[in-house]
Order: sequence, then structure tokens, then C-alpha cells
Amino acid sequence: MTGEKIIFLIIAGVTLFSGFMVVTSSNLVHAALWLVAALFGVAMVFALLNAGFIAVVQVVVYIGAIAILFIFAIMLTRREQLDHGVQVNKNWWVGALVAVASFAGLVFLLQSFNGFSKTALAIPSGFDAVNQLGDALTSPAGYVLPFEVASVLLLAALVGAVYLAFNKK
Amino acid sequence: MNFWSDPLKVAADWLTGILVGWGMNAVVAHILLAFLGILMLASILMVLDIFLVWLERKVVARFQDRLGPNRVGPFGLIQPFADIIKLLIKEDTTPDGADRVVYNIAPLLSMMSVLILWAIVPLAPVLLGVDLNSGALFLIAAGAIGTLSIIMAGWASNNKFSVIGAFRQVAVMVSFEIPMLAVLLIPTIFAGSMGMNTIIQKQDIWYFLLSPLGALIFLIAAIAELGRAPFDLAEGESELVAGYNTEYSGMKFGMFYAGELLHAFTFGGFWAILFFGGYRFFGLEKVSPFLSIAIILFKALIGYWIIMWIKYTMMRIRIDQMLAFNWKFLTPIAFVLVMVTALMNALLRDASSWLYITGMILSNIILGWVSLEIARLVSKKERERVEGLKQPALSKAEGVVEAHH
Amino acid sequence: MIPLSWYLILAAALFSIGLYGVLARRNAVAILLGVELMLNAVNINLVAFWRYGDVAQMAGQVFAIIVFAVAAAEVAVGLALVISVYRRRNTVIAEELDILKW
Amino acid sequence: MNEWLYIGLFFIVGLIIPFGAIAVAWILGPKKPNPIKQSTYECGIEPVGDGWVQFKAQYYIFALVFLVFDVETVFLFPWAVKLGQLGLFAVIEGIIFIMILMVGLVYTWRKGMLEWA
Repeated sequence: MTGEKIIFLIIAGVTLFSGFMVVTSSNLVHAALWLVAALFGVAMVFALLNAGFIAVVQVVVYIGAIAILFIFAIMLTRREQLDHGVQVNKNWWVGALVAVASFAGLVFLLQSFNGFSKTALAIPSGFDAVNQLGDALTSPAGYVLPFEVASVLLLAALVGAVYLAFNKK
Repeated sequence: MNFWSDPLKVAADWLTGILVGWGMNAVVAHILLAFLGILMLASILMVLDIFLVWLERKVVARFQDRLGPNRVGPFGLIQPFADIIKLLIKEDTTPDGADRVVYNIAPLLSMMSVLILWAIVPLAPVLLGVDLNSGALFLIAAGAIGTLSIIMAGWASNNKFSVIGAFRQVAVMVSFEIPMLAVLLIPTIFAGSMGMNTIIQKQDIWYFLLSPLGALIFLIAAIAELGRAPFDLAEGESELVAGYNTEYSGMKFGMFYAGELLHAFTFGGFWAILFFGGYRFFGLEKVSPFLSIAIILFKALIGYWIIMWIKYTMMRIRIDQMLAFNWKFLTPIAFVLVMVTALMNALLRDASSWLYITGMILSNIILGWVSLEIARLVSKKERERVEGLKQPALSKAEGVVEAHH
Repeated sequence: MIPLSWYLILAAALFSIGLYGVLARRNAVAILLGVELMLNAVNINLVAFWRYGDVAQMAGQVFAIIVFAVAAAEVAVGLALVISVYRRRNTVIAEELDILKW
Repeated sequence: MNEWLYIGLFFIVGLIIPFGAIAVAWILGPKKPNPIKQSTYECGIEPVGDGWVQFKAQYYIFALVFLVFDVETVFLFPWAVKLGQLGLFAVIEGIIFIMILMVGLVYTWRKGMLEWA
């Protein structure tokens, strides 16, 4: 048991517990705050995987923007006190069964994958992930098209969301 | 390699030697020492924070033609310590119906979001903290945690003023994050890296001279991010009491207050790092790390002073004006500036450095001038429109006056 | 060193928790919270495969970034839909949005 | 990994210090709660209703526009890092990217969604 493994187990425990609280807490603002904790845990997992840029972007985009948007939306749609009612629908046990089955199935499938328990090679010295990412996102042989298409996607999302939320009948 | 030229490494080696001599694992000793070092840095920052309270009160007194604290100790220097003792022995009240856990976590997060910023501040060429290769984004990430703490504080207090204050503050903070992100691209383009230390190392000529407009936009966005005047509508006293921290008392309020002051000082430091060469000052940084620390702290203090100057000179802006100013003026300019800078950088890269600098400055000045002219034109039209609406009523009143004559 | 399997199992567990949230919650906003968890589980997988494969191949990180964009778009439109529905029907309970039955 | 260990330590210290300060204040301070002291502060008037009030939907629209711009600008950072070594082609790519972004801003503006009132 090395230090890295202990850190991983702590992070994974925090993440999964927070994720569990997201889907079970009855107060929606609490659920959103637990989501923040889970997202932060995922950011730490990224940091553990040496993907520093992705970890920071996770905090900026998810915690800084998406979680804030969720909290705003919850505050806007809470006219009656929903917090104390039943939070699950009548088919919740089917959902639980499907979730457990999907977890079991995923683990079963992954376990037959031959690289399942391989370990990572050391990162070559002088490797700069952000630089490589810049290369990949801008070179025509890389991912220029997804890069530009993502911009169009976000434009479409903005236009659609503005139209939907604020089109006065 | 002596203490004068690299104090941190000498001290760390010496202490590691002692700890390993006691039979401690080298890795554990390293982590323990890093922890203690960070604890020391954070404690120094908190002491500095106490000093900043005194400084702010003295400076604001001068701006308002008063003396400021001058009774306790020489120049009133003991005054902030007396304030802290008061905060420590105050009763800590929690309002009815407050969400206790969230209510108590919020001040911790608020302070933490400021302290972690110092992880990426390079104090000297050898005193780095961490040279993160996504440093510029780390700045925004820490700001995101601060935003979250404000929402938590406002929501958990179960107070209408707190909630409204928090939401206004957050709306402003997130809005001004966009121009800030955009102008952070500019030092990144010049230095070819997001790491704070690399940005300083590459800054043979201050980026302020290459992009004065960018530096200005960064300062404005930073003040809005801090929630200080003229962007302090969360604590519009006449309408919202004290904003999101209305229900906080004692040390928990102290954390929000101290966090704000330290945040202002920290942003002064980042302004210096990104646009004024950080710890570099005509080669003086090569003499000793101690001199570098003095230089960067001095530059940060100047930045802090400018933030204070603006705070005590300008009046508060209304929220609609503030958001309009951001989305209709600052954000478009910031993005156009990024495009112009990228283009000029690509075109003039191979030209002589004088041509490069002149081109950059000229493009900045022209862009600033054109946008100001456009803003002036639009506001003139707007004024005429508003006056046109008033016209019928006015002419009627004039008619009455004429009749009297 | 941590074997790849640990990350994959973490991602699978997070995905399943998110799936439960999507299937079982009544509130539409809570369903979207579950979707966020699922997207994050996918991201863990993408970055883990980047790290455990050829590091110089940036595909994993690029895809993770694209997933960020998709998540942002999904949240923006999804929450706008919820708010739009709330303004018309005054509810955010998914089961009560059954007007298409008739 | 190592640098993230330091960042993690910074997070821990950043939590310990304010926690310590608040804990000391909690130990030293008096604890005499009473209902009037505990009631929420509404300028000295009896509190009306609970703490939750109806919000302007405009808060949401600003958060929405912010979200889209935030994600897009984050995309630009790897581009900016690499820009010094790339030709005009990459610059044009970035400019097209920002232009598409600005279309969204102009649309929101023309729809009158950036007005507070």
C-alpha cells in the first residue's frame, strides 16, 4: 500500500459518497452542493492522473459555472416547498436495480479487457501537456474541426437556451 | 549555494538532514517540511492581513481628510490587534432556520479561496511555491471557489437580504470573470505559457507596455471580482444591509473581511506579476531572493493602493449599469483585444523588437480610442432618446411659463 | 502505482450512481444533476486511458475537453427547458409533465 | 504529481487556518443565545416569511451567458499557449472561434436579454 494508493482511496471514497448524497438528499440546494463536492473529487482524480490542465478546467467550468447555474435554476423553480415531499418516483427500485446491474455488468465486461490491471509508464521528462494539447487542438492533422464545431455547438446552446427560457408568449 | 542566494533550499536540506537523522522516512520528512513551510507562509500572510487592516484604515482616512487610527500604539499600529481581540471574544450567533453546516463552511471556503492563490505566486526565482503550467486558470479556479462560498453564505443565512446580496454579488462576479479570462490570454500569448514564473521570466519588457488596455481591463475585472467599490452593490447599505454576510458575527465575519483585504492585496500582486514583471526590477532580482521578495511585495502594495484609490474615489454603480458595462463594453473589447493581439503577434513576430513594441502599443491605443468613441456616440444617442421622451412634458411646462409672461 | 482497474471501477461506480439519480428522482433539476455525474464518470475514463496509454497521444484529453463543452451545452439547454416548463406548468416534477398522453 | 501534492497541502492549510481562528473565537466567546438575538436581521423589524424570495429570471440569463463564454474561453488557453510557435493559420482559427462566440453575444444583445429591467 503506497501513499498514492491511500490518497486515491480517500479521494474515491469522498467522490462516491458525495455522488451518493447528490442522488439521495431531499434538499435540492444540498444536492447541488454535494455535486460540487463530487466534482471537486473528480478534479482531484484528474490531478492524480497527471492531467493538471483538465483538473483546473474541471474546477473552472463545473464548479465555477455549471454548479452556479444549477443553484440559480433551483432558486428560480422553488415556489412551493418541495424539499419535504417524497423525492423518488414510484419506480425508484427499478432504477436502483438497473444501476446495480449496470455497475456489475460494467465491471464484468471491463474485467475481461486485457489491459485491465496494467500500470502507467512514467511521464517523460519535459512533457508539457498544455503545449501538446495546444498542438492537438490547432493542427489540421489533429482536432481543429472538433475545436471549431464545439464553438458552434455552444453558440447553438446559447441561442436555444435564451430562446427557450425567455420567449415571452 | 549559500543561505543568501537560496534560503529555502538550504533551510530545507538542513531540516531534512535533522529529521532523517532522527530516523524519519525521507519522503515523509519532505512532506512534513513542505506542510510546515506552507503553514508558515500562510501565517505570515495572516499577519500581513492584520497589517493591511491598519493600512487600509490609514489610507482611507487620508483620502477623506481624517487621521485614522492614532490612539493605540505608535501611529495606531496596535489598533488592528485590538480589533482582533474584540472579534475573538464576541459571541458567535447563528440565526434561526440557518443551515448550520453550510453556514459554518462558507467563511472557511472564503478564506481558503484567497490563501490557495499564494500557491502559484512566485516570490523570487528560487522561492516558487508551485510553478503550475496552468497557473492563469488556477487564478480563475480559486475565484470559482470564492463565488461558491458567497452563494453558500447567502443561502444558508436564511435572510432575504443575504440571499439577494449573494445573488447580486455572484451575478457581478461571474460576469466580470469573462473579460478577466479573456485578458489572461494576453500574457499567455506573449509568454507562451500559463505558468506564473514563466510569464515573469519571459517579461524582459513589461507586458503593461505591450498591452496597456489589457492591464486596465484586468484591473477593472479584478475590482469587480473583489466586490469592492465601485462594484460593491452586495453591501449597498441602504437596500441590502451588509449583503451576504449580514448574519455573520465575530470571527466568521472577520474571515470574510480579512479575506476581502488579502484578496485585494493578492490581486495587486497578480497584476504586478502579469503586467509589471513580478519580482524583476532591472536585474535587482539576481542579487538576492530577499530583494526579490521586497520588490514583488512593493509592487503588490502599489497595486493594492491603486485598488484602494479607486474604491475611495468612485461611487457605487447600479447593478444594471454594471452588467451593461461588462457585457456591452468590457467583454467585446476584451475579445477584440485578444484577436488583435494574436494577429499582431503573428505578423510582427519576426520584426525588430522596436517595431513589435510600437505596433502593440499603437494597436492598443487605437482600439481603446475607437471603442471610447463608439461608446460616446451610443451614449449621446441614448441621451437624445431619453430627452426626446421627456420633450412633450417639458414643452408643456415651458408653454405655461410663456403664458405667464 | 495504481493499476488502471481502480480508476475504471471508480468511474463505473460513479456512472451507476448517476444512472440511479436519473432513473429514480422526480425533480427534473435533480435528474440533470444525475446526468452531470454520468458525464464526469465518462471523463474519468477518458483521462485514465490517456494516462495509461501513449501519453503523447492527446486524444483522451481532447475528448475530455469536448465533453466539458457538451456538458455545458446540455446544462444550459436542459435547465432552460426546466425553467420554461416551470413558467408554463408551474411544476418541475417530471411525472406531472404528461400532457402529451392525450 | 508532486506539484499537486503541494497544491493539496495548500488547500489543507487554507482550511486549517480559518478553522483555527474560528475555533479559538468559539472557545473564548460567550454563549448566551436567546430567541430575539437568534432571529434573522431585517433592520430591526419582525422577520416576515422565510428567507427565500422570488428572483428575477434575469439572474439566470446572465449565468447562462457566462457559462457559455466561460467554456469557450477556457478552450482558447491551449491555443494561446501554442500561438507563438504556430503560423497565421492557427491565428485565423482562433479568430474564427472568437467570431462565432461574438455572434452569440450579439444575438443575446439584439434579443434584449442583456437588459436588466
